[in-house]
Amino acid sequence: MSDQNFRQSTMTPKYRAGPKDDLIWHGLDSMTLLFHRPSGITHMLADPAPALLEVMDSTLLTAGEIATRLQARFDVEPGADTDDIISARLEELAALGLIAREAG
Amino acid sequence: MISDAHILVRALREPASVERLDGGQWSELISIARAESLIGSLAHRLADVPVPDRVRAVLQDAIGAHDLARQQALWEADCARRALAGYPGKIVLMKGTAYVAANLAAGVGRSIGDLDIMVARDDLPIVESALLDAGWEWVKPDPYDDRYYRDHMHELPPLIHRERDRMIDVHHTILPLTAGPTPDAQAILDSAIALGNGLYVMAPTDMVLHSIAHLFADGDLAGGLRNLWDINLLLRHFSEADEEFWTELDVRAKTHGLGREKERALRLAARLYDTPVYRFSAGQTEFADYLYIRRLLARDGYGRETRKLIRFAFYVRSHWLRMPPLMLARHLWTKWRKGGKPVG
Amino acid sequence: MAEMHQIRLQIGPAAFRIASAWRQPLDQLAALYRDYPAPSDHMVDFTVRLEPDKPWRRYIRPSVHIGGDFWLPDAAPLPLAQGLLAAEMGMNLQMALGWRRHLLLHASSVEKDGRALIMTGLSGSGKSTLSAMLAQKGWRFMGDEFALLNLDTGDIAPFPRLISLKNQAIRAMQTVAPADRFGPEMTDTPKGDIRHLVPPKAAIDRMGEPARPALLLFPRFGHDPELRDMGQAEIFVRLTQASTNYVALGEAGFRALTRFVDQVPTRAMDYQSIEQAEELIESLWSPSP
Amino acid sequence: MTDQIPSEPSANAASNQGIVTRRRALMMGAITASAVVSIKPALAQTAGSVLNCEIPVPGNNAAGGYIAADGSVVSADTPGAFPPAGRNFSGEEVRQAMNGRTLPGTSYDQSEAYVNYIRRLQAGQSGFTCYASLQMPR
Repeated sequence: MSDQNFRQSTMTPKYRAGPKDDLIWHGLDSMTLLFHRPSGITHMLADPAPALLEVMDSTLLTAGEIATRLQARFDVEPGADTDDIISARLEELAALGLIAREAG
Repeated sequence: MISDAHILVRALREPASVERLDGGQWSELISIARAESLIGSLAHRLADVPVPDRVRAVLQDAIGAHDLARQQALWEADCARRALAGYPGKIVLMKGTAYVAANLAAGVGRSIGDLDIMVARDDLPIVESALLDAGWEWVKPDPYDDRYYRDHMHELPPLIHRERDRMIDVHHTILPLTAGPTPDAQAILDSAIALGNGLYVMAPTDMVLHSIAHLFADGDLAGGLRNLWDINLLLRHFSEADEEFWTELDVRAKTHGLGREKERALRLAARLYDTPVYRFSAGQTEFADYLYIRRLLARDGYGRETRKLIRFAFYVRSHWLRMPPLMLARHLWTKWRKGGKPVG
Repeated sequence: MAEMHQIRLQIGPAAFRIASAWRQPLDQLAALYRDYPAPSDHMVDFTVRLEPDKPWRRYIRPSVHIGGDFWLPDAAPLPLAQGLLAAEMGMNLQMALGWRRHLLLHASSVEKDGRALIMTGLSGSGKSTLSAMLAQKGWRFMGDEFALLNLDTGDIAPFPRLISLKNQAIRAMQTVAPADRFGPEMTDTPKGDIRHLVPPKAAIDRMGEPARPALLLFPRFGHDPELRDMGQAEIFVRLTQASTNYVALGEAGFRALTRFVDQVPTRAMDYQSIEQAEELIESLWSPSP
Repeated sequence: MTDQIPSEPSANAASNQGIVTRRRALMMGAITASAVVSIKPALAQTAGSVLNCEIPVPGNNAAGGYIAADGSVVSADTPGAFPPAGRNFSGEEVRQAMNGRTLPGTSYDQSEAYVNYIRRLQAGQSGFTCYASLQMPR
């Protein structure tokens, strides 16, 4: 994670998912495979990345709003840095082009 | 054994001509088409022609490979768009990526390697730093090459993405700064056409003239048959869409100082691919046209490069074109002193 | 332009034209591939070129550059005495970079009862020798280099090119295979000593017959005999790295490989001798379904 | 707490509807622990296993350059830099050098510098495919 990403994340960027049809999911025993049609790239995802993609849609949301959706659907491991982790994961997914990011 | 690439040119021009080929000739045609990076274009051209089963399978493989190349090229362009989201200027896609992004026939089955984009020269530093921030890195560690690029070339030294292993060439004009003609880069940016996703492609006349500049000025006519095939398809498409096209092309060629190159490209395209060019735009046939055609077809039925002498002559000439004599001597000297063979 | 000699070969579903500046490698190929059918109507999928590295290298200390329709940078030339190896490498390279009609796995495979055992692993795992040995013990040899996974049916197609024996495996196979099926011994190649072995006649006669994948093994030679379960994520990643065209096949490759990982039982297998390997394989090889 | 993941294999594993929506525990991981691995083409293995390969030091794009101790390409007058290697090194020689042997015909420091150069190779440079093939586990 570069300094720049942290700097950007303080400007409350918003994120949204691409079309659901862009993604082909396949569960393995310990991880989740994701084939991303627009890039032709296969990604292997560990928690909580698949859950993030699951709760997102075409609505632009802040990391905080996504965290709320996540907590509504999952028992999120309690911890003070949950929001930071979600921001970091969203930046990671955005850098791979799996979700869209717009500066706040 | 086939001794030149004419069989490929004829297959592209008249697909029905392949119906007479025997098994050995098919193997030769396929090797030549692969060597000239035209196998994907050939596969699409022959889609409706009856061909033997094994040939159909080979052509289908080529179509599959180029579908993937097309998808990857569009994705790479999108990655660049996202990396440059904060950049207010125009980002103009070039060459193969532009043809597929604009849905042109020239993009169908075309092989696409690096991503080529053009931006305003003054903006190079901010574009460069945005790309470096987004995961691209320099390919060449060599300071001589780096300075050479920055001082004399029409592009930044190539960058490669550290995760995706894909190269990007960032241009600020369409010819090296040292080449004879000095195209009007600002005019190209001004007339560039928005694609709707934040990226641009060149206006029709500029797109054709860039393809022509690329054919003659970049390298030693390597890949020339493919570049000329692009030009053929672009000319056919734009001249059918707009009856003023030939006039506009002539005017624009003058703006960019590419009048002679345009005339020669039109003659070569008409000669090899039967392009219906407007006769008065193509100038007079010259003896050199014959040498160009000999060079373009220099490939045998095993896919080997042939006619070494004429190839070498074009290689030297390509450097001559790109650099004034004194600089050429310095360039070759530096390269020679470093013990390497001269590299394009 | 200097003349070239040429020969055409059909191996499994793929046909090759090998063009060479020298006769010698082609004569060797012709002898070793004598039982294989010729491609129909001279039609081929790929051309391999064996050319002098530099023009004078045709005659003086001749060295063979491997070229062809598909090629890779960084290839080192081989001495003419290893021209046969160059031809085999050239054909493998065409498959690795150009073939799209199957998902290619760097794996050996053998068949029994219509079902295929696939063995993958890096060089030194013994996958090639294992397949050659099993072929002498009632299994049908399908290939020692590439297993071709059909994108639609999920079957494995044979690609039974010459078996490439290395170092100690040469001696071991000489005790069980007929002497007239061995190629010339090539010493000091980049991969050590190499000698090619023509696959058993049945493997060649039935090279058009696919088989259903029934077991995938990751063999490892030189450790106490043991079978281990592997996680699906590890299996998937290792197979993508064992495939030369997984990424190039895009969605079709993803669908074929995920189905393969879902359906084919997989184990890591350590062994120190062919007998141990056979025993372990028998313990896993269930009777026909 | 379980290790389950949202899209664990469902009855129809190949289907696009494999995402399980029941409420369950979610592992969050650490901020710095990347949650995505992308599959890259296995060109490296192709080069290593179907072809023998070699690495020029330096490559064509920097031909004639000297090699500093850290592996960067520098001009000939740089103190402490080594001249270009007179020959290409085979994949096997480089692999052994990375395991502590010196490259043939080089001093210890020279070999270190060359190996550092090779480690810095990137896709697109001569020798990269060969070097990448050495990175594959054996």
